[in-house]
Amino acid sequence: MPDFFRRKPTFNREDAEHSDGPVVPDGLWVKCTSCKDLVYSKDFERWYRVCPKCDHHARLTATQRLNYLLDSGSFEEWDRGIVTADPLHFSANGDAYHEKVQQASQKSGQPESLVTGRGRIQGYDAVVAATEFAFLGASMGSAFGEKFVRAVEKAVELRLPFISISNSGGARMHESTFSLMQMAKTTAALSRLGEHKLPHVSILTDPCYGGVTASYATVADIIIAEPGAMIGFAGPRVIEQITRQKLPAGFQTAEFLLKHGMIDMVCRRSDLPETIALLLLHYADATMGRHTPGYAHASTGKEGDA
Amino acid sequence: MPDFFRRKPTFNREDAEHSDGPVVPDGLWVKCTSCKDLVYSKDFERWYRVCPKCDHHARLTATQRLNYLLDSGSFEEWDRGIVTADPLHFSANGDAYHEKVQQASQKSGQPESLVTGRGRIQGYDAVVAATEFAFLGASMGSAFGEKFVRAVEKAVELRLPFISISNSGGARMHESTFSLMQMAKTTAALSRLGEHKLPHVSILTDPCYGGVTASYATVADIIIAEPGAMIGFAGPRVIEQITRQKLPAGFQTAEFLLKHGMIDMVCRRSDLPETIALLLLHYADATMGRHTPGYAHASTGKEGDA
Amino acid sequence: MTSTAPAWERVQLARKPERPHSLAYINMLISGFVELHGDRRFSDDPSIVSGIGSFNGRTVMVIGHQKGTNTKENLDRNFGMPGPDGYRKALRTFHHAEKFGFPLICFIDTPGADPGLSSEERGQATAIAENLLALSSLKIPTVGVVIGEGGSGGALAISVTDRLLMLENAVYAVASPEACAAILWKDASAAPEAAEALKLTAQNLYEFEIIDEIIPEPEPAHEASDEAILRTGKTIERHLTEIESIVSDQGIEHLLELRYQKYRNIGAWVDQQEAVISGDSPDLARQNGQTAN
Amino acid sequence: MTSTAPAWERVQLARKPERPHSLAYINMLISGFVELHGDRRFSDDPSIVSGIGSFNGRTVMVIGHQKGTNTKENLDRNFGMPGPDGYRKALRTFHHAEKFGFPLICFIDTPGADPGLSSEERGQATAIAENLLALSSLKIPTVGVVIGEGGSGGALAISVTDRLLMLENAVYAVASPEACAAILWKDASAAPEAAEALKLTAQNLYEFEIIDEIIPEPEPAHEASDEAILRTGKTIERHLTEIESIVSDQGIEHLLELRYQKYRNIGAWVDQQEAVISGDSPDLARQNGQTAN
Ligand SMILES: [Zn+2]
Ligand SMILES: [Zn+2]
Repeated sequence: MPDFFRRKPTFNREDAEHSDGPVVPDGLWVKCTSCKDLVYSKDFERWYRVCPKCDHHARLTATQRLNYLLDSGSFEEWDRGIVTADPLHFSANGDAYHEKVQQASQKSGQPESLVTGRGRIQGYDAVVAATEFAFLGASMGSAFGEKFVRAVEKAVELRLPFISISNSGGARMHESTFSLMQMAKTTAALSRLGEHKLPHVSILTDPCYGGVTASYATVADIIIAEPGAMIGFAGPRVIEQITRQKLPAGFQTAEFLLKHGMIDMVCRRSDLPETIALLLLHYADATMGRHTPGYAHASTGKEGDA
Repeated sequence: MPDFFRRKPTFNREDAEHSDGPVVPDGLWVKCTSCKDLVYSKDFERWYRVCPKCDHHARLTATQRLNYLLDSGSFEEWDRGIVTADPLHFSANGDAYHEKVQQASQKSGQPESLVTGRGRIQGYDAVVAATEFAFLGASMGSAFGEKFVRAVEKAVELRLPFISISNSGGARMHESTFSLMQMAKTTAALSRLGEHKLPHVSILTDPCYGGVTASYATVADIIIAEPGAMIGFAGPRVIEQITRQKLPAGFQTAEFLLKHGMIDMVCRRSDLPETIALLLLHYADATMGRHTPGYAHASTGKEGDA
Repeated sequence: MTSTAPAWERVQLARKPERPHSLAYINMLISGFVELHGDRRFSDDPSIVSGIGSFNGRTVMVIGHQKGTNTKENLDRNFGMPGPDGYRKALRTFHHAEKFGFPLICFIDTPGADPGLSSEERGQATAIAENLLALSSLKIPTVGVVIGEGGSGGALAISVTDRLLMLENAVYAVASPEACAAILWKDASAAPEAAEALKLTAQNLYEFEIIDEIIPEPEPAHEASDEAILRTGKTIERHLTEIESIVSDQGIEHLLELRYQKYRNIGAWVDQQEAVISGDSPDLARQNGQTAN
Repeated sequence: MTSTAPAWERVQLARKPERPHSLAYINMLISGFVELHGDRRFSDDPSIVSGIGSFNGRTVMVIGHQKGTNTKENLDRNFGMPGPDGYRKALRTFHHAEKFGFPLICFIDTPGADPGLSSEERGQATAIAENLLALSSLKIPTVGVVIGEGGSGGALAISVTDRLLMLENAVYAVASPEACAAILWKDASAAPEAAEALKLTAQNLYEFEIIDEIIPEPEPAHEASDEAILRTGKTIERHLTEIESIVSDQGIEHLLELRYQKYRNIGAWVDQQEAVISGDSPDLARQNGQTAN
């Protein structure tokens, strides 16, 4: 085996405390939301917010996600200025959508529920899109869709692979059919990506439902899920309510989806960068337009500027 | 609705008595193999060898099949001289394959288990291939494969739709891997047919198993089965023997396959010519290379000589 | 029925069991229709009908959600809510139509995709997503008509077409008013208000440029079924002829580019950094006609 | 092992549980292998492994039947007998490889396709047939290697490749000797005679020009696993390089034409009407080298 398949990960954790996750100053303890055990915060961080006792993968913010996944300092964010325009002037029960957006923005520190840009994963250039669950449950509205499509189109322009990291409650009801149509819009963009022989690697994290699962997130060359992530079309409560069916244990977990053939693999968070980098190495043959032998070629793919 | 969708079928029964089926002189009775009732032989013939009491569709010989399906006098047979060459010099337990072939030929009146040629179905020209079950269970050997592929290639050359009517016990063991490879050979030919936008309509009749079901017969644009026909990959006895599973009632019937999404429709024998003719009318848009409006165009498709 | 009828009234009309469903349209508009069954994988889903036939002289393939007109039929048809097998039957039809160059006509009429356990097991989300992908690059003319309820992703999975038409009393939204009310009003009985807020009428969606034409219902389709269907047929014909002209004049790749731009341009957003109304063209700016906060 | 060993002995060798199975080949020959799972329809079938990796510096996709080396593994892997989900996983891999232009390598090692009730329900025959169709027109170089048992349609479904190689002690036939004996000898214990009659050895199939090369086993693969695997790797490389040259010199369409002719020409028949040895070319006549009765 060539050595470089075993290159050590070089994660960047320096920006982790800028995230809006549970802030855990050095030396304190945090409580795992799954096993309820107390975990030493430094361990929690060292293990990428995965509980060392029960392996629970806690949710990450978009910022945390990109910090863990991308090489230090490699991320260049795009289209941060794109925000929703409230096309329906939506208001429910006195709650105006535009106010909810403002609150979500303040709470999450993000102007929208998707962060897009370009970065490097273990040396491999890629376009990345990561959802921000703290922003209205990472629901897919117009701004989400527009940012997503621009990122895909930019990947085509730059001939770079496309990596999406998703969790989401689904559609953004406040934008109604505008939101629904983002499913078509994001998927159509990926169709173009594929025509250019550029791969889409989709990473599904907890929880991933509705319009996102039923569009771009499952239209991928490789689908990877984090352990225990809940993934589906309809949520378990909706299913139970409507059908009165008793749902089996483990229903809609990543492991359930693997068994039912819907995803390529379940991958622990700590193994993600290395796994993605390995895939990008393999796809470099296609990305770089070369189908002939030669690792030398493939390794220049890391620059991604063909 | 245009009138000609309702043109009356004009079946040709004149050659029926040349078949090797149960010969039933005028005025006699035959016993239905399914409901055991006695049926007046003229009725049996009038109903295309379908029992008027229980709707059992009795097996037909290739000749009977073509006589019922094709317009009178329209059939032109091809490649009748192609017969197996016994590539393995196969003999089992003292029974030489070449002797079995001779017996089968005498018994069935056919030199091989597939009859191919060109004919008209309610005025629509088509290439047809029909299996002869009385010839070694219509197993697929080298001669079968060669005749099938020649017919498909001829359909491409003549720009005609391709209709196959199959029943089969599966592979012809006496030709071993030669037989197996006919699955690849026949399917590859159909791939070419499709590239030329010519349709393959596959008609599955009782019983249809093994290599035939797992190759050309299910590689079709439209799959039609006769009522009650038994269709599958492994035979019920094999399944019960190997897996010790109890098979449900109706397992592997045409109706079972319809429910499980494997075929487009179950069609009574008497409705087959009209159904196929209607499909051929629809496909004439593609067959004739015209995707623009105009019944006038489509109806010239009946000549099939574009 | 005036164009100012409240949204909730439209929802009620769109759901009327007597309203013509897909097979009524097919039977009247498609000559020599042959229904084709099955997904070649698991089952034949009766909540989706699909087949081949002749529409005004040209061969087309047709797909439609199929609701029942009574309880028994609705149980048989799963209330027009397809499972993954239904979407895969549709997918097979897409590719069949593309192989032979037949235009595709889709009738949309569903409360949504089936939300059951077994649908999840067999990949409901994946099935819908694969259809969206396939439709976006299908090299044939495609026309969709929302004839009744356009419910969420379950409707979208057969509606991403070159032209999307809508009957006057049809509705199309991301969620049912009841579901929306339950979530955002915490009270399902607020459905009428939710219906209004969701802007789900044909008039709304035409103004948003999400649909291409409204097919008028001088009388509601459940009271004047034949007229509604024939009117729909004429409207489909006009759009199909236009699309066919585009293909013959400018090639199928141009049609695919137009289809891409059609969905690419749906959305209402602003670019705060540029501090201008967003959009790539004056047309688009109108569509995304919102000012920055 | 001499090339004249009786067929039945080969069958026993081909089935040895200690004989290297697909994953052994993959682990030794494919760098950075990433296994990919699932058919995106129903399940992940463990009797087929599939994935992406690097073979001598080029990215390839690999599919193999996977048998176990002990009873527990064999139960987990269903004895290497795929159901429709396994063949659909392979189909997905075919298309994945084609999309990106990666060559495809298939390791064949199965007693046959799974003969169970649920496999029939989900369309075992259809799944195999669709794979044959896909392989016949896949626009990438494809190489198959029969490493152990090549059992019937279940083996064929991943073996219709540009080059079909076979290990010296592998076997490939239309049915297992036991099944053949039970049917034609009416006695399963006649399997050794059936094995002989089926002409299922690599030597037989090379003479019939059904396979392209025999990979020698100076010692049986179960006793010299690494050597057999490395030798196999070298043989695959040589054929793959040849195919890649064909593609770069004459284009992928030429490769597809060669593949078509390869399978088109398999068969032993005579045309009695022409009363000559059949075949379209002198080459073919040699292949179909039988005289008319
Ligand atoms: Zn824990
Ligand atoms: Zn009867």
